[in-house]
Amino acid sequence: MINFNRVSKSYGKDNKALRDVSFTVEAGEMLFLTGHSGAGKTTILKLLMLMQDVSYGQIKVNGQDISCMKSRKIPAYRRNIGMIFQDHRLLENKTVLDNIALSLQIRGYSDTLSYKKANAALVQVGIAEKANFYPQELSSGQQQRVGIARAFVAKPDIILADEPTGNLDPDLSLDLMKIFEKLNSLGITILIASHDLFLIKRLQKRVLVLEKGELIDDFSPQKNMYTP
Amino acid sequence: MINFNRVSKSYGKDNKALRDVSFTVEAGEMLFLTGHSGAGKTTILKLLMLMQDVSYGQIKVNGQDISCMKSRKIPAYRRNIGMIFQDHRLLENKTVLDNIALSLQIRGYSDTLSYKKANAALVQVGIAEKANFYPQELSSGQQQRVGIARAFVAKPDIILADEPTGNLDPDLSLDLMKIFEKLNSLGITILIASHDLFLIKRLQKRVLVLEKGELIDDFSPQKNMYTP
Amino acid sequence: MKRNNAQPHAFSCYIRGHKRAISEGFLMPWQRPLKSLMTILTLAICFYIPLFLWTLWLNYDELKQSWQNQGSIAIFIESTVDLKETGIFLQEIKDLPIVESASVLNSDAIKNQLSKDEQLSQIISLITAHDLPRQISVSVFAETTADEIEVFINNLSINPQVEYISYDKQWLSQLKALTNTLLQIARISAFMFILIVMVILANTIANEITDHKNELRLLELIGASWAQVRRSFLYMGTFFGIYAGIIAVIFIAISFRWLKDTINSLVQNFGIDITLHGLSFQQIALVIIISLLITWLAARLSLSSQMLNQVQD
Amino acid sequence: MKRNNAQPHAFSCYIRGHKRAISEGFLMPWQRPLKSLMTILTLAICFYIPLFLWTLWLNYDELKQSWQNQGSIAIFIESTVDLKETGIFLQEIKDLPIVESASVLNSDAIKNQLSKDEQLSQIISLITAHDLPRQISVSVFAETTADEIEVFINNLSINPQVEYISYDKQWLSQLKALTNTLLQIARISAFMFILIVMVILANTIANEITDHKNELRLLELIGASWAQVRRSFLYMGTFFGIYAGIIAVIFIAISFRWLKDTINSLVQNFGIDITLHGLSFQQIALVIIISLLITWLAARLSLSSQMLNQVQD
Ligand SMILES: Nc1ncnc2c1ncn2[C@@H]1O[C@H](COP(=O)(O)OP(=O)(O)OP(=O)(O)O)[C@@H](O)[C@H]1O
Ligand SMILES: Nc1ncnc2c1ncn2[C@@H]1O[C@H](COP(=O)(O)OP(=O)(O)OP(=O)(O)O)[C@@H](O)[C@H]1O
Ligand SMILES: [Mg+2]
Ligand SMILES: [Mg+2]
Repeated sequence: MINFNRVSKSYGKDNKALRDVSFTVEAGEMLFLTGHSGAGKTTILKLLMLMQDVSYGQIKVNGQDISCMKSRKIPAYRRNIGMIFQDHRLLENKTVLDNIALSLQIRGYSDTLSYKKANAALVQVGIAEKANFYPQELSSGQQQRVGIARAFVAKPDIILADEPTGNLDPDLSLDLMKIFEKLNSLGITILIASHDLFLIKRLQKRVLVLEKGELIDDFSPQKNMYTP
Repeated sequence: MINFNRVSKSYGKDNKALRDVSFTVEAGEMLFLTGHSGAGKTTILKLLMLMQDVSYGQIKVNGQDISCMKSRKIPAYRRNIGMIFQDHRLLENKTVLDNIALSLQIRGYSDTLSYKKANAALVQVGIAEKANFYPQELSSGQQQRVGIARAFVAKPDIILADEPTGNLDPDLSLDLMKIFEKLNSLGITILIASHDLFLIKRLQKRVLVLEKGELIDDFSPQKNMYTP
Repeated sequence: MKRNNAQPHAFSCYIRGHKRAISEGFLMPWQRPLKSLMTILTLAICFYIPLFLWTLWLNYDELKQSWQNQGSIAIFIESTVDLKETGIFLQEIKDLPIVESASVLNSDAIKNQLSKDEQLSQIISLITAHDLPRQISVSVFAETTADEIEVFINNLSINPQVEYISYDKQWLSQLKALTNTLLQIARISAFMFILIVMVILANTIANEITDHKNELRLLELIGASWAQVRRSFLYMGTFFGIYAGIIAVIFIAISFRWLKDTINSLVQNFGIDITLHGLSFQQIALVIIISLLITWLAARLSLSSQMLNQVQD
Repeated sequence: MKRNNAQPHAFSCYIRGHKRAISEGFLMPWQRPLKSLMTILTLAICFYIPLFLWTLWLNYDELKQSWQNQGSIAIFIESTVDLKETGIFLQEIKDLPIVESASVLNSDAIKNQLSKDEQLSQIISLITAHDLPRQISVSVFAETTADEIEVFINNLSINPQVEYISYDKQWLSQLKALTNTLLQIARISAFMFILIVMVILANTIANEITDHKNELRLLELIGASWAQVRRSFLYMGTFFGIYAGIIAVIFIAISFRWLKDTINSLVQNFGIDITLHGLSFQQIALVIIISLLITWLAARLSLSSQMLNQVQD
């Protein structure tokens, strides 16, 4: 379903963020992307989100080469993906609930339905009592959870999560992983960039390991497990 | 040296971020502040940084009550503290090196000396090759390390670190902790807010545990260790 | 792979989106009221300046017509022509299409007219009365152009009954020169002001949009189409336009109130009879609609430039 | 607890800080060149408008003086006074401080003068020559006020040699009315424009500062004193002022170039002799210094309001 074919990404001349990365993710799979800081995890997610252009190589999603997608088709493509950003990216002038409901309103849902679903998502991530707060009135972990709720509330085909537990303690991280597993069981493909090895070990999923832009390992849960 | 005396902080009526928190940190101590997301870790650091006003109680630093500090004395007070922010807060229109040197320039150092020290700090955090990049061209973990370098480069009396390893992998986290321990050995007081239990366990330092704004535990390294 | 998403109907989505965008666009200026007030004032000023010039121009146009009337034509009749023939001739002149009124003056009336001038009256009183020729005084309609008057005079001057025709050529040419100058100045300032207004307006709206840059970017990333992204900003622009238009009209009213007394006293001194007119209701409505369209367009332009500028991240 | 920080000397710190602030303030506009260009243009326009009015006013002032001269005074001498006595009287008048020049006109000269008027010349040619009284024509200095002229005339009129004094009271009073009106309009527009300029200027500079809000906040947090924080922004404001002042002066030069031809053709029609003056070098320097001070002040004000607005976080 997601297919990277010898993808490279460079910023300027001597600054290669990805080198010749190839892998395939099947529909309905859930996997981790790990590697040291600056290895290129975020870059892979940004390429998938069309936030950056590929320098060399080809990315196919559902069989379609996304780098030659017409710009008027991009919004529809993005609506199939829910992304959790490493820096949260919430709208400051909207409440937490509005931020989550927005994701549904953009897809054309009525206000009533949007707010009902948004409320349910807030309950799931455990910050129901902050519904009418503004993002800057939340702690970082709470903001991160709003971002997570926004990504999954519309039940997209793919969820891209960039360090979704970076600001969360281990207990909460595990709770959230349970949500991801539940979403995965509905058939949603989930790609999580993370360096939380504790979490990765616990979940027993496929793990892609990046090192300085190169894909150095691909551990399947069936095969021997990734033990750093 | 740092003394919290029954400190409370509330935002609005029913939104208490800290309730009746009292503790003392001796000069030259290094300790962790932990707790679930939203427990009030960041709030404690913000109060110390005078980014927020105390609602009730008293905070003394070096014997001085900081809440009645004259506003023209605040800059000098802040120059004694190096803070690492959870959201990095780097200047977008300055390079990484400029961002770090700024901290010294403000204290009146010459440009030559500032850049020399800034370069040395960058080497210490392991991103010397990114010196002339702009912050938005870095990965989150790299940005976080710039923030760390900026905080310690001027060798302040106190370092407040808010989730300094939130975007870093375990190996890098341990490397950075070594830097903190070295700074601590110079006599710098270090307060680290973190929920990285792996790290806390490894470092064997005093740990303050917050829960919903209350200080529920205070483990000393001499006494029994904090095992979550 | 599709789940039971119950994708809603396209048309109701569209209506819903616009409803939301209107309420959002309306609320946006209130999020930072002081900043928005400044923006609206700046826009109002942008609209005020050309509007003020336009209103002055409308008033001047009226004034010009009343001035043109003042240059009356004097036809001196040959002394051989008797009173009856003069009467017939007068009637002929009165029948001409450009003539508004005409009348015969005798020498006493002429002296009377001359004595209205302070300096001349002294001289005239010192001159013993003397036979002056009979004279027909003609006023032409306001719409008459200087060229038409020229033709009229040329035709008359070949008439054997006419000894000489005097008309205030200088007055007309001065009026023409003045009008030309004002027109030229008005053109230059209109051009300058349109430039000015464009720069300030674009800058102001662009600033307003730049303030929401992250919002625009994020909306794009969560899958909003460009039409959806910009919709509420366009409505915001429109609301800014309406507010600014209303304030500009109020400014105009205030400044005309101020000018009125000053102009009136000036005009009395020159013996001209005009009153300054403000804007009519239709004109006010027109102004507000135009200001609304302008801000909408400016918002649209700076939104698309925002889209083009969008850096990758 | 102090480490070997080698805290530098206070004065060299101060100089160093200013040097850095100047270079930063200079570079800031170049970080977003298009946006800065818009800001500078807006500021330039703000300075241009009052500057244009001021320059026009300077020109009008000169014009007014030349106009005042045109109202000359005619003193008619009693017919009993002979030529020699008239000569002595003329000398007395010439010696008065307000009199610029005076000369005796005989009746032929008067008729000649009258015949310059097209309409009158016809009448005059039809009148048989007649004895007109002798007349002294007096011009007063440009600086003379209407009141001084009034006193001068009252004093003369009780002189037994004088039969009658005629002077163009109307011309002077019209000129006065016109000047008053223009002064009033200039006052109103100066007031309006200062308001306008203040609003737009404050808004523009405030926008520029708001763009750097996070930077200001961060500098405070890493321990910069408020003087250090705002220093480079004040220099930025100053540089904006210099650029805008220069552009405003260029605009003035361009628009005067344009106006010159138009005004010249108008002025020829009215027989007035003036030339339009642009700005002198000193005036240009003054303008740039003032614009620099204004933007510095505006930056200072919006910086302190920024400090007051700073929300806790
Ligand atoms: N806009 C950019 N311009 C230049 N270099 C960039 C840019 N964005 C990313 N890079 C570089 O690309 C490399 C990979 O960045 P990326 O953000 O993918 O790392 P990451 O694996 O997400 O790291 P982290 O765990 O720290 O978030 C880094 O070295 C970074 O400096
Ligand atoms: N400006 C604010 N207005 C209202 N409530 C706030 C504000 N800032 C913080 N809070 C609330 O105070 C509580 C404590 O926040 P704080 O940022 O200290 O948590 P934290 O321990 O740092 O959490 P995290 O690990 O997620 O960063 C949270 O419930 C948060 O919602
Ligand atoms: Mg990353
Ligand atoms: Mg926190």
